[in-house]
Amino acid sequence: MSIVSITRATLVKDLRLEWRSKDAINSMLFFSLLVVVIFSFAFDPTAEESRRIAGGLIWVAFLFAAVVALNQTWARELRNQVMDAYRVSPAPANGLFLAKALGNFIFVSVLEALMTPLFVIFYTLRPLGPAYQLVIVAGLGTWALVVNGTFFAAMSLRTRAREIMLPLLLFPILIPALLGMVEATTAILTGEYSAKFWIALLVAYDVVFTIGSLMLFELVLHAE
Amino acid sequence: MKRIFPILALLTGAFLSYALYLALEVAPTEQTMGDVQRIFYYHVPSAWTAFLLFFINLVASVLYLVRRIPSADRIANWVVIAIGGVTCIAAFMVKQLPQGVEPSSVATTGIGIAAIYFLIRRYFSGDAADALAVVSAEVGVVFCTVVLVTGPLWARPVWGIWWTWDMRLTSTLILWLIYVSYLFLRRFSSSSQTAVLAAALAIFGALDVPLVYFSIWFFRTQHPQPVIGGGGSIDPRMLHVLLINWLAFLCFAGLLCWSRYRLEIVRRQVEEAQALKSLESVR
Amino acid sequence: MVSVTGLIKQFGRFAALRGVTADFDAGRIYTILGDNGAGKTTLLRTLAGLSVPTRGSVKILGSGELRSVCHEIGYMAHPSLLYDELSAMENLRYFAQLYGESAEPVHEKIRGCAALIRLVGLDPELTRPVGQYSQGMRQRLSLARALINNPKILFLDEPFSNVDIRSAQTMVGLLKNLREQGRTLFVVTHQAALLNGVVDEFVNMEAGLIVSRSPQTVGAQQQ
Amino acid sequence: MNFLYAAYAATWVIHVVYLGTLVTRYMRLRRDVDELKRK
Repeated sequence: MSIVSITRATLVKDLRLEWRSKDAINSMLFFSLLVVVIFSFAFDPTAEESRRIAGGLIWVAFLFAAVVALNQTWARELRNQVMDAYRVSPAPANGLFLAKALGNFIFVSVLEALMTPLFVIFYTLRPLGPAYQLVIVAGLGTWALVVNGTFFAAMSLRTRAREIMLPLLLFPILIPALLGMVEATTAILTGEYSAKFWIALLVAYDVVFTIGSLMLFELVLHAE
Repeated sequence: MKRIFPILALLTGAFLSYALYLALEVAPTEQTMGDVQRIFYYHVPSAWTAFLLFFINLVASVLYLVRRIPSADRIANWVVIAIGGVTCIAAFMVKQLPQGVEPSSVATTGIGIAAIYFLIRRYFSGDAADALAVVSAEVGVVFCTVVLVTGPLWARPVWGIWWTWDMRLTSTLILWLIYVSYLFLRRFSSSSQTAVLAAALAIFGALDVPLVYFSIWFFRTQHPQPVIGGGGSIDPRMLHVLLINWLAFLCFAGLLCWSRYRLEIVRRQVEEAQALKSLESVR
Repeated sequence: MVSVTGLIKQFGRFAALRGVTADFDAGRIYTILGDNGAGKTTLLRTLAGLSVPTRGSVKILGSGELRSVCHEIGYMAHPSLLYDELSAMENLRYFAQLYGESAEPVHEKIRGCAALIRLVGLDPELTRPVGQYSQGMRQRLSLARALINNPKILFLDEPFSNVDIRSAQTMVGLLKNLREQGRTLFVVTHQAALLNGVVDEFVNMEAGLIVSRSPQTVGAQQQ
Repeated sequence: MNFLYAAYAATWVIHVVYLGTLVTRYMRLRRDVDELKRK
């Protein structure tokens, strides 16, 4: 009953559930579209200037959409108290965590895949620096967002004001990663300096908090 | 027990007044900044006290979690001893320490970390460690607020700006945000295992600190801005006043923590008594 | 089989359990009765290892470490603990995987789930999502889910509430067979009448304490 | 110059406000304990 098989089974089940009733993904896609449009209205710089602030803008928009998605992480488990069925079984808690984190990673990546071209269109962005690094930064950044998001979503289940607690807990801890994402993206877009350090920081952040989550998730899951 | 408290309160009050007098009158006026530099004697000791309190919160949280599993408890002891030992050895081995940092201070920090850990482990068992975590977080946030208020008040007259993404000030702000969210979690928690959740968040907060430090440090090298208080050596008389003030602040913080701790213990007893509708647990 | 000593469960100023000490033997059906807020559900969840007691200890099958015996525990509650969008078979196959790669190959496991579904009187081939089942059907499927790993102990929290009579009677019949097979069952319910003639012992709770235990000689019911 | 006094004053205002919350919490607690003792 290895973690890998449990994670795979849970992830497959989650994806099938998502595929069956696409209402979650559709509503989130439309929400992301709204976020991009609103951001484009709020900030309408000239092409030259846009490269400098686009990094911050894109990542805050992603963060906005991701938090709304992360709040839905455990919605299905809560609807019929299915979480108890998992907690009673001998399946390891980390299996559930990894499956949910990976599920969220896919979910948020799909949102980003929709939002990015829209940003490019609205801001006529053309990265001067090495564009392939943008994908690395996006992957690392999204994982940092998702691994902590899933952990704190589980933690906020145990509180009264569930929807507001997740961002309250997540954002302070996320600041270094957010700084890393924004600075790396700006570095690549403007091509003025290399994003190597920020990518290294994101890797360190991902490693530290993935290990931290795997060690502490069981305590949080069973903290009733 | 109750009689000592007023005496200590008076003593601390006297000590604080003496420290205030030193800061305002005795300490030499700084040439470039003038008298406004005296904010330094309140800004820096408050920051050190806040960081110490947050560290105590971390230790209490780790102890609360680790004590529940005997094997984890033993591992944690060895880890702390290792941290203490390595820091001492590194202090004297590492050739170029960051400027203005002597090996002796690094070594004492290493020993200090281990000492605090084992002291708290010795005197605060299970639930008491959790109460200590609440207390140190709350009082820590109060001192951190002082730092975040006095910082801009100092930066405005000297550099003409209210806020600067200076490394120390920014990491203090982020620590403040983390521990305010910690207090929110404790307040909104509807689970009977709040202590476990809070301890997990405290550990996440601690994991975050080094990352905050490195990200702000590199952020600074790319966007250079004035540094609060400046580095470089410091006039010995100023240092003397600074340490006196820090000691006074530590006594004051100790007093605050002690009374908040008493309050927390009695609050928990009252809660338990109300829950079990019986009196024998209220001392 | 199951023993608890000095169980206290405190939620801030309210205590759901205020010092419960009891022993339960194998092969019996215990029905836990009491009005709302008496702590029935909290006691059941604490026994099942879902809720950590503030003080006191729980021993199941002689072990205090509940995680090491949880493969012997089945849990069912008023909510269905099933995914509404999945069919009966998909639900059970997923939960069966949680109980691990037992030696038997995949098709064995599928037959196991199908047998369980038939046992509770449902059709395994039914592809309708569980969300469209009636409450009675859903509760029976939930009972099937609780039986997946052939557990020795079953915790049932309000299994019959707003369930049609026919489904309830099927479930009671099942519980009787399970008891015959030597399993221990704990049923929290308000409809004690349904279990007449089947229950071995009524456990009455009030304000977080067990106030009385009335063993039933099967057949002779005082109530 | 008044920034200096403003900073010192702000420090003590924050501490006094916190002490105030401690005192009010202690009073409320005293009342709860007396209530319990009476019951």
